[in-house]
Amino acid sequence: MLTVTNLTSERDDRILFANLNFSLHAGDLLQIEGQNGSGKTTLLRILCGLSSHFSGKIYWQNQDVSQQLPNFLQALLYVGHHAGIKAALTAEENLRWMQRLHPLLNRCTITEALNQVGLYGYEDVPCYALSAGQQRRVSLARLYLSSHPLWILDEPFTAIDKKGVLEKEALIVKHVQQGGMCILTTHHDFDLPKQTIRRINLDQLAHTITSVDTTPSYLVSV
Amino acid sequence: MTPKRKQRMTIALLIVFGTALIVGLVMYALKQNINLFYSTTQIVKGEAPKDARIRVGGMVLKGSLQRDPNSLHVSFLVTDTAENVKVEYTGILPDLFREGQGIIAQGKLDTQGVFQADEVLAKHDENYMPPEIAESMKNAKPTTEAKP
Amino acid sequence: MNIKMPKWFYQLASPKWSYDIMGMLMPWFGLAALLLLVTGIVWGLMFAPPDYQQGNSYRIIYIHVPSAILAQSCFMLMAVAGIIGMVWKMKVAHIVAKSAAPIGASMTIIALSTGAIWGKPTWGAWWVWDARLTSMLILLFLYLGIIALYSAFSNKASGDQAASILTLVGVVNIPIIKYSVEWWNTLHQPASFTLTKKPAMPPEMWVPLLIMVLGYYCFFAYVLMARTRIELLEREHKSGWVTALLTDTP
Amino acid sequence: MNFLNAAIKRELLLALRNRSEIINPLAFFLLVITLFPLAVSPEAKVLANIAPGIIWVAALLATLLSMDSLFKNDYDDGSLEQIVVSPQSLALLALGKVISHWLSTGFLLALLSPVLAVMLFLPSEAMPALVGSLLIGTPTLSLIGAIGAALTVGLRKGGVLISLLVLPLYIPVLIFGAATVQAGALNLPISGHLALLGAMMVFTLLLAPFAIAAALKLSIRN
Repeated sequence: MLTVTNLTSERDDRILFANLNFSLHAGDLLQIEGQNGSGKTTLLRILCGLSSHFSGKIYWQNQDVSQQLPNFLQALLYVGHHAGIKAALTAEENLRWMQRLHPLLNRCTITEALNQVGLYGYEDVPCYALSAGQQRRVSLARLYLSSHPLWILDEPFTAIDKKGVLEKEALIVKHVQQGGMCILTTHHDFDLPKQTIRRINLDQLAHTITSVDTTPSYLVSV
Repeated sequence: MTPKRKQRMTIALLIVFGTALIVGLVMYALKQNINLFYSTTQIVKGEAPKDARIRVGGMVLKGSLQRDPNSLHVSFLVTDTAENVKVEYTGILPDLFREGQGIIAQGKLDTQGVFQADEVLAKHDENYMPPEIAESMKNAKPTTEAKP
Repeated sequence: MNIKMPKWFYQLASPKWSYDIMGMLMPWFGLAALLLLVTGIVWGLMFAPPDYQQGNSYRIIYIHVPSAILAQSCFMLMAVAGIIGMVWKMKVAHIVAKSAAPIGASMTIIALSTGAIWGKPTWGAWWVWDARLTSMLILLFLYLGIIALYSAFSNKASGDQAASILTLVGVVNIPIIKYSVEWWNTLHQPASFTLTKKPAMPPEMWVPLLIMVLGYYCFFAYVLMARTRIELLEREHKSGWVTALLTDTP
Repeated sequence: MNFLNAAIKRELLLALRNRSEIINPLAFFLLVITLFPLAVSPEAKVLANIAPGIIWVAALLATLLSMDSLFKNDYDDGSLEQIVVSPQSLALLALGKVISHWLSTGFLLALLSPVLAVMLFLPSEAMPALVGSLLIGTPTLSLIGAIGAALTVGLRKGGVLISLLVLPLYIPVLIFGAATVQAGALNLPISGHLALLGAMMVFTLLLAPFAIAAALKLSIRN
């Protein structure tokens, strides 16, 4: 479904990764690993069309993404570092706006989603009055609402307590088992069959690459 | 891809409609005299507002320049060859100011229909020529016009 | 948008090819500029007859008019380069636009200052808030804004695109600015040269002016290519052809 | 169009929750006008003469002042990213933001202007011209300003740069806006002036949303 060929990214004269190739099918989970500054976030942003610092091609359903951007964005749910949550609005107002933006946030009602993330009773509290963890939950309530086939999550478990992490992991596993795709940056181990989990370690990539011209294309093993 | 085509249609329609609106508004505006520039004929006819700072343009009529020997006060007639308007001004005139030359004066009309200028600018045109040619042309065509 | 262009157009997109082509053309433009400018300036300042009204002071026209023409042509060039860069993702076009901006700004400054020097004896004022002068001043501000925008982005490709957007917005606005200030106040004379009308000057006055304008264009092309080549080297410093170039030439 | 509506509503709601954004430009407008009688001359005749220009310059600067924050918050908290990764049109959202920005600045400035006109002894005949020119002229200012704001939103020191980019483009609006009020004060017809201001508004309304969207994408992908 999602295929990436010869993806190379260079930032401020430093090559983050080069000639990255992988493809992701329904029911696959892709974990991006690496140290801070290894380019994890950049890679996710490139995939979402949020960064132009790359060369190479990205295909969605065998078509170049740049040729059919609206189609691709229709299928994509992205949760980044910055959640896109307005502090002055309540949890419900925030999620209602998200639904406006993404028509596929339609799996359940907002109240149900807020219940799921443990924010029952906080619907009408402005987000600036919530703790960092609670704000993160508001943003992750989208996962419960979402029926997007492709999830791209950047460090989804930061600022969330242990119980919350377990719940989100279960949710991601369920999403993948139901035929969804998920790309995320985290070191957690997921309770999924081995063949459906792929890993890309950007540190290893960076070490094996000396120059763009000489390196043969690097294929990620299953 | 119907929604996409529909969106494109809407944008195209909006652009056509908007352009028509712009053209209409500009055409309407052009019909109004909005830069407060009046010819001497318009002023004589009384089309120019009193008490408003307006501009008058035209040629300085030959032989109409009168300088006050004790001050910088000058008066002259400005013409568009059909009608004349008297202009009064106190101050230093630009070098290019001379009889027969095109000028623009800014100021107000007083109750007697005399233009009280607070600024006189010599308008020099895009014609340049050597003095000999100008001389010969002047001899050939003795008019108020210095322009060949 | 996908419009098929002739082959040379795509070759232009290659930094190496354009670097080489410009290197070949540069000396010719430099020579032409030198010849034309020297001829024009000597002819215009020493041999052209004085004006019947303004005497010798009109001679500043030989500096003033070409720089004013160039200032505007340069902006148009930047807008066209911006469109090409945005539509066909051509890096070289952006680099040309970026290299042209400071030249255009300098030309505008020359036009404004020579205009002021000329204005004092003829109009009686160094500066008047007239249509032409004001719109040239605004053009200078636009140039400065574009140059500032280029340097504000640490990422050069982003700076290119941002400046292209601003250039296009500016170019759309220039007729409006001109129109608005024209209605607002007018003093400056109409254009000395138009394509449709015979020049309103005798040949012994306009021929040197024409030579000066052509000389300015050649000079502009020369400086533009020199600047573009340096910028190309800087941006491509890691690519093979620049390394080869630097190691080949002792 | 539904989306445009929702975007305007959301922005207005945000402005209402954060009232300083509404009050600051108005207070600035009032203060700048107050400076002139103190600095130039308290004489009624002098003030009446320069009032059209002063009020218009002050309105222009007040609009410019509020421009910096137009996209800044959305950029910082990730809201802009969410819009770019959504299938909704960025141009339409930008238009919505500009419309609500205008409602909370230019529109209110126009409503406030008669009070200032009285303070500056502007003849009462000029009131319709003043309010009318501000109502038709300030949307153009908001639209053009938004292009500058979008171009500089990702830059650390964008604030000063906006003025440099935007002020030259503001000049036609200023010329015709102030000329309308001057004509009104002299009891001359103002319909021609208003028609020109209207033409400029329609023109920017057609083109600016696309320029803003392109600039925003560029700033995000940088």
